[in-house]
This record gives sequence, C-alpha cells and structure tokens, in this order.
Amino acid sequence: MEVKYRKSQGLTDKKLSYCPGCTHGIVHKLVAESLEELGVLGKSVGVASVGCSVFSYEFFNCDMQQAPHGRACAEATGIKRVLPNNVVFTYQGDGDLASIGIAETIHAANRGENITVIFINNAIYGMTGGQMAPTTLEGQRTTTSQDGRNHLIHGNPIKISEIFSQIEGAAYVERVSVYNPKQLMKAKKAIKKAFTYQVEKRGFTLIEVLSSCPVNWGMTPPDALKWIEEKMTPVFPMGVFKDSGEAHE
Amino acid sequence: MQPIVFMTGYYGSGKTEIVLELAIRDQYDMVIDLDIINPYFRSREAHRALAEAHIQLISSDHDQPTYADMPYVSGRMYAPFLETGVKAIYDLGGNDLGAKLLRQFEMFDQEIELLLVVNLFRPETSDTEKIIQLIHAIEGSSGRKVTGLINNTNLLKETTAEDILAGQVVLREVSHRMKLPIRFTVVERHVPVEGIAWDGDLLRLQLRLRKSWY
Amino acid sequence: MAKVLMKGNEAIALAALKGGIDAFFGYPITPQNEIPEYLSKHLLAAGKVFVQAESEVAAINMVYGAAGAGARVMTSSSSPGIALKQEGISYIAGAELPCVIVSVMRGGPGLGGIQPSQADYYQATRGGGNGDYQLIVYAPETIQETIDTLKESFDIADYYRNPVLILVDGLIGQMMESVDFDKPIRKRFIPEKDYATTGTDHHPGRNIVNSHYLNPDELEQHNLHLQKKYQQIKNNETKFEMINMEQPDYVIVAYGTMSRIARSAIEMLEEQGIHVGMIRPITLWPYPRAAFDQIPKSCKGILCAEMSMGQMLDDVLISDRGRHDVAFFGRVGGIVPEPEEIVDAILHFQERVVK
Amino acid sequence: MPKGKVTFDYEMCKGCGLCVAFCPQHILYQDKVDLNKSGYNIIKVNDPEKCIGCAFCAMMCPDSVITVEVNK
Repeated sequence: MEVKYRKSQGLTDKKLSYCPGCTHGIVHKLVAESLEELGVLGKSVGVASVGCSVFSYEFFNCDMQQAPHGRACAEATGIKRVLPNNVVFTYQGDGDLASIGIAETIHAANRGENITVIFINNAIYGMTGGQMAPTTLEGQRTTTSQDGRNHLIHGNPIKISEIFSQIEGAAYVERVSVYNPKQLMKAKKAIKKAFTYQVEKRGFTLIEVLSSCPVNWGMTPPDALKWIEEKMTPVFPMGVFKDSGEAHE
Repeated sequence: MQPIVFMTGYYGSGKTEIVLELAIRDQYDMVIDLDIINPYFRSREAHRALAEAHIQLISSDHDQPTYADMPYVSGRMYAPFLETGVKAIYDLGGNDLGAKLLRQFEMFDQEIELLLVVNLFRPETSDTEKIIQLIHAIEGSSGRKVTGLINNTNLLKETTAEDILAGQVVLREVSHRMKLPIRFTVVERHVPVEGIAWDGDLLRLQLRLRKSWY
Repeated sequence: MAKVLMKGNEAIALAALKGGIDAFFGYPITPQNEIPEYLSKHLLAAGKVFVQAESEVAAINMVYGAAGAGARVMTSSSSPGIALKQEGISYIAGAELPCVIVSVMRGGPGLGGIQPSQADYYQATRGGGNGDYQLIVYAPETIQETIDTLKESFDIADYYRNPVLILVDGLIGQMMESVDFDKPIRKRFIPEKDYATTGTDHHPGRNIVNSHYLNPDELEQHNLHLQKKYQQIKNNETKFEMINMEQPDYVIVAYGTMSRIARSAIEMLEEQGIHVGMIRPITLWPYPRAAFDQIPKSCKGILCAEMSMGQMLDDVLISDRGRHDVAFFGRVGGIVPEPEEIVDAILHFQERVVK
Repeated sequence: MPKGKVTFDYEMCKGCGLCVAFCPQHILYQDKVDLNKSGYNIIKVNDPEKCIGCAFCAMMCPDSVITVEVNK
C-alpha cells in the first residue's frame, strides 16, 4: 500500500491549541502542505498574529515571528524587505486583519509587498470570548451584539476580498472556504497559487478563508460547516477577486 | 544687481543669515520668507531685528506665522513685483525643493537676481561638480536662471580666512564654467580679512538666529 | 572625510549609514524630517532598504520584523510619533531584538508644538509601552556626540540585543555644527545573530521571534533574565560627564541642549565668583546615580535644569538620596532658555528648592 | 482487499467528528467508551473493507490525526 495522505512536514509535532472541529487546523494544514510541496519550508518565515492563532508560531514547521495585534503585515514587510528571497507569510484572523490591522494590511498590499496573507474569517472573536468581529453577519448574536448585529448600531460586515481587489499592488485575491472536501481542495489550490506568485515575485497575495468557530457559534463542528455554507457564503461570496497574472518585475 | 533678489542654495548653506545681513546693511524695503521646507531658523524668527531696521517682513498670513508648520505663504509675497522701486529679498527654502516656489511668480516678467549661496563645507556642495548639479536642479525646479554666486564657505566658529579662500578657488571655477559672477563673499565678523582679495562684495556677517551658547 | 558642516538631522542620517544601517522604516513628523529624507536617497542608492510606512505604528513593527530577520535597523520620529511606537518598542524589547530609535523631541502634551523640548524624558526612560523593559537611552549634547553615539549604538544594540534610543531635541536636530564623521568608535565583540528568522535552511532548528509566554513561571524567568541583562548594562554602559567639580558651591544637573546652556551659565557665574559644577548624564537610562556620590562636600545644593516640568528631577532626587537641597528650573513649550535664566536660578537657589 | 486503509494517531484526536461527517462510505463512528489521554472519544472504523481511500476524512481532520494508504 502507498501513503495517500499523511500529516504535512510543514507542521510541527505540537498539538494544535484550537477547539475540536475548528477549521483553523484545516487551514494550517493547507498552508503547511503548500509550503512543503513547493519545497520552500526551509526559507519560509511566518508571522503569527494575535487571536486564537497566536500560537501558530509553535505549529508551522518553519521560522516564525509573533506580531502585535494587527501589525503582522508591517512586520512581514520588515522581514521581506531585508530577506527578499525568502517566503514570508502572515496568518491572521478577522479581528487582527480586518479591524485593528486594516491599515497595515491595506498599505502592505498597496506597496505590492511580495508577501502572502492568509486571512481567517470566522465572523467572530474567538479568543476573547465570542465578541462581535468586523465580519460578524447582520443579525448574528455575539457577546457584544447580544440582540444580533444591527448595521445601524454596529455597522456592516466588512468585505475584505472585495476591498483588496481594488488595490493596485495586490496580485492575487481569492475568497475560499473549507466547509467540505471539494471547497477544501479549491482552498488548497488558491493558497498554493498565492505562494507560487510570491516565489515568482508578483506582489501581494491574500487568501480569505471562510472558517468556523463551533464553540462560540454554539454548534457542533459539522453544523458549523453547514452554517458557513448557508449563512456566510451569501454575504461573503467565494471566488477570485483579483488575479493580475502578470509578472511583477 | 536687480532690486528683487531671491536667495537660494543647499539647505544649511546660510541663506537666511545672509538675507538678514544684506537686508539690514543695504536697507532693503522687504524681506519675504518663503521657506516652506523647514520650520526652524527662518528669517521670520528675526522679526524684531527687521522691524528695528524698518524692513517689512512678509511670511505667512497665518495668525501664528513664526512657528507654524505649514507651507501657507502670504499673498503679499507678490508686492515687490506689483509696485515699482521696491527693493526686496526673498528667502527661499533649501535645495531645488525650496526653489520650486519661484513657479508661483511665472506671471511676472521682471528681471530678478537668483543668487546661489554655497558653503564648501556642506558635503552636498563640496566640489565644482556638485555645485553645478545643484544649479541645474534649482534652475529646473524654479524655471529661472541662477544669476550669481555667494561664497559662504564656513565652519562656524572654527572658520579661517584660508577656508574662505579655498571656497573662492572652487567658486571661481564654477563661475568660469557657468559664466556666473561671484556677487558676494561672506565673512563672519570674528574672522580677520585684512589684505585679502575677495571676489565680489564683502559681506561681514553677524549671526542673528544662532545663540551665543551654541 | 575631513570636517564638514552638518545639520543635526542630516548628521544623524549619515551617522546611521556609517554605523552600518541595513534598513530604515519611518513616517514623517516635524522636526526630524531630514532624517528620512536623507536616508531615502542614500539607502536606496546603496541597495539597502528604506520604507516610508503608513504610520509610526507600522514603521516600528517593520523595524521589529527586519530586526528579527537579523538586519541593522533604525527608525526616527518625534514626540507624538514616538508615543505611537511604544507598542512595538515593548515587543522588540520583550523579544530581545536590537534596533536604534532616534527621538527628536518637540513640545507637548498632545499635538503640542514643533519647537525644541525635553518633555519626553519619562517617555524615553520609563517607557509608554507595557511591561518591565528598559531601553538604553543616550542624550548627546552636540551633533558630534550624536554622531559618535549613533555610530556605536548599532553595536551596543546588537551586543545586548536591546533597543537603543537616541534622545535629542529639535534644536540639535535642526542646528548646524562642524563635525567629523571618522572618529573611531569602541570595538565590541558582536555575537552571531543565531536568533534571526532567515529560514531553517540557514540554521539548525526553528527560530522564533516572540515575546509571548503564557506560563507565569516562564514569563517570570524571562523577566528575571531581562533584569540580569539590564543590570549588566547598568554596570557597563552608564555614562556621564563631570564638569567644573572642584569644590563647587552648587551643582547643576542637565542633559542635551540644556547642558550647553548651563555651560554658558557656569562661565557667567564664575565671573561673579560663584563656582558651579555640572553633572551631565549622557545615558539617561541607565541613570548615572554614582555621579552623585562624587559631589564634593563644598556643594550647598543641586539645581536640576530641564526643558520639561521636572521629569529628570525624579532621578536627581533618587540619586541624591536627600543629601542636598535640590532646586528645579524648567522651561517648556518650545522655549529654549537663555543662560542668564540659569544664572538667576542659582542666585535665587533657595526660592527654587523642591519641598 | 479494500481499496484504502485509514490509521489514526489517537492521542492527537479531539473527537470533533468531522471525519465521520464527511466519510462517503459512512464507515467511521465515534466510540462511546474509548477515550484518549486528553479525554476525547476517539474515532473508529466499523467496516474497514468498505474504505475507498478517498482521504476525505483525513483532509477534513483539523488535527492531522489520520493517515490514508491506498492500493494501486
């Protein structure tokens, strides 16, 4: 018999610090597998953010830096500018990227920083206890929108991929999900393509992954995946929002 | 010399101190501070000395013009072009960036003096080539020809007459190649000058913006 | 390179180049703009890194990333901008990365003004960032001293794996002085940057740049380790100058621009037959407490002079340990005092004694 | 001879059940009795012969618990 699927070399042996059924783990695998398959693990530098994925510096089997809340893209800029031939990526949640760190992220994109951003959108703040995220859906109950998000009070869910599609320096922006194996395979393709673009020095790449938070959503892991498909995808449609396809240099 | 003088040069070359000295010595009617580059050590800080010498100072219409950190200049900056017989010196900000303000005067066709202050001890104007490059840059950004040179070679308190003479040698070469007269040689009052043949008019300088303790 | 006439900010930028800077990240703010302007031209021309960030917050985090990747990195800013950088500075200190930060002080609080001030003494020595950390803080008084300090500070930062802050005010940043860039600096043994995240192809194991320790025991150990390092810095790097200290009637304590004004005041007082000495701290952290043990018995009192409202005064009181009357003189808001004002403060010393 | 074979790194399992939910052959189940050291109910295979080696279970597993082998 031959091995068809095994744990990626791009992950350490450390047990993930995510809740049972949280799709952070799935996206970690996709990133790790992409780096492993492209043969760039030994020159990769990841930037962990603040939020549930803060410990990702313990999980990705490459050099890592841990960034202040929202600053991952600034930190990645610093790394990439002095190590232009390394592969540099950030792994950020929706609070980190779409709220406190949106300036750093937009400007890194606008400068066309040759980095890859993995953006986990699960419509809620997981780590701090289920508060409203900038991506929380209208009507969604969180600990800081207890009667449901109301755009008149709380504003609207922010659409990162749509925004970044307008930015000159962004080479590739796609929104994917991992709610079933088919979507997962598309997500893997997108993430691998983003890293390929980086290796080819084409500029800024961002992959938004619609993810689950079964514990804070109050659902079983399989039900949480159904909720992504049924509730999130109408608000956050999947697809390629920008693909420059052109060489950057 | 035309009655309207614009003082330009590399930043830190001594433009402002020369503007103040020349305005007071030769009884100019107006000093117009157009330094939008740098909010420290501008001629507007010497408003008292200028007032005592009955020289009108024009800087900004802002109600806190002395220390304002914004490029807002006064519309009265055009006054010397609109009136006849006014002797005025414009203090531009440093480099070609400061000289770009001359573009605001394109509608006037009067002849002006555009004098380049040079200190050979400023590393960016330390030789003939660099000075000529600066002249080209200033002419490019201002749209006006430089009309004369000012030798302000100095190391502040440490300046010797030999230093100034060394500057004169280089400026003569610039003068020859660019066909520009050396209008002034600037010498701080503590430096002895007897028996030396200086190019142009000798301007004895008293520093007005620099305090005695530095 | 012989003597040249340089503006403070421009000299800071050139000294950084001489100190081996690899990358600069900054954001414009008066009165330090000549630093990034100069470096933008010369760093890119030398094939090195210059990025004008979208904010001071981003700039300091770019510094963090590049320092973690093993580069010699610098940023510069002024008072409100340094305030914004405190978050990143705390992380850099926590992750034990080297970098150089230049702070060209202006008046505050809030947006304040753009004229020179020393109102950021607390900001520099106490820090606005979270946690128990220290920066090595230098307060040079001339452009020449600023150059020499800056050239050496890259080595010091690397040696201790700690951020170094060069604290000057707008006057030093904007004034001109004749300077020499080729004064030799002290040679130090700089260890290999085996912590740098250059990719596992380039070193054994994984390198992680981090200031995150959830386990209280580990975090306490990390803090104790930092304190041990800070003690080492106190022992090795504390710098100060003693001026005119033979049997002084009074001793002035002043740093940076204020110490230059005090030098003139001391000469003027000497003419009146009043003999005044000066302790000039060169490092503000570590603060030169030992200097106060060397004050001769003749001294009737200490005058702390600042272009702030009594920030360094705390360190003077701590260092003097109640041995003398301590008086205070301060001007703020961008006012640079005249030497005569300090002369007057000495002549009316008793009225100024801090209760 | 089954087409595929799945093996579990039981100590890494958090019993989330995503593998069970996405197995097209419905051959996985969460054991009601057996726990791993972390206290999670582990996943077992009730009919290994039916495994087609699609690896959906392994792909959907967030914790890299499952290795899949196939006969060629």
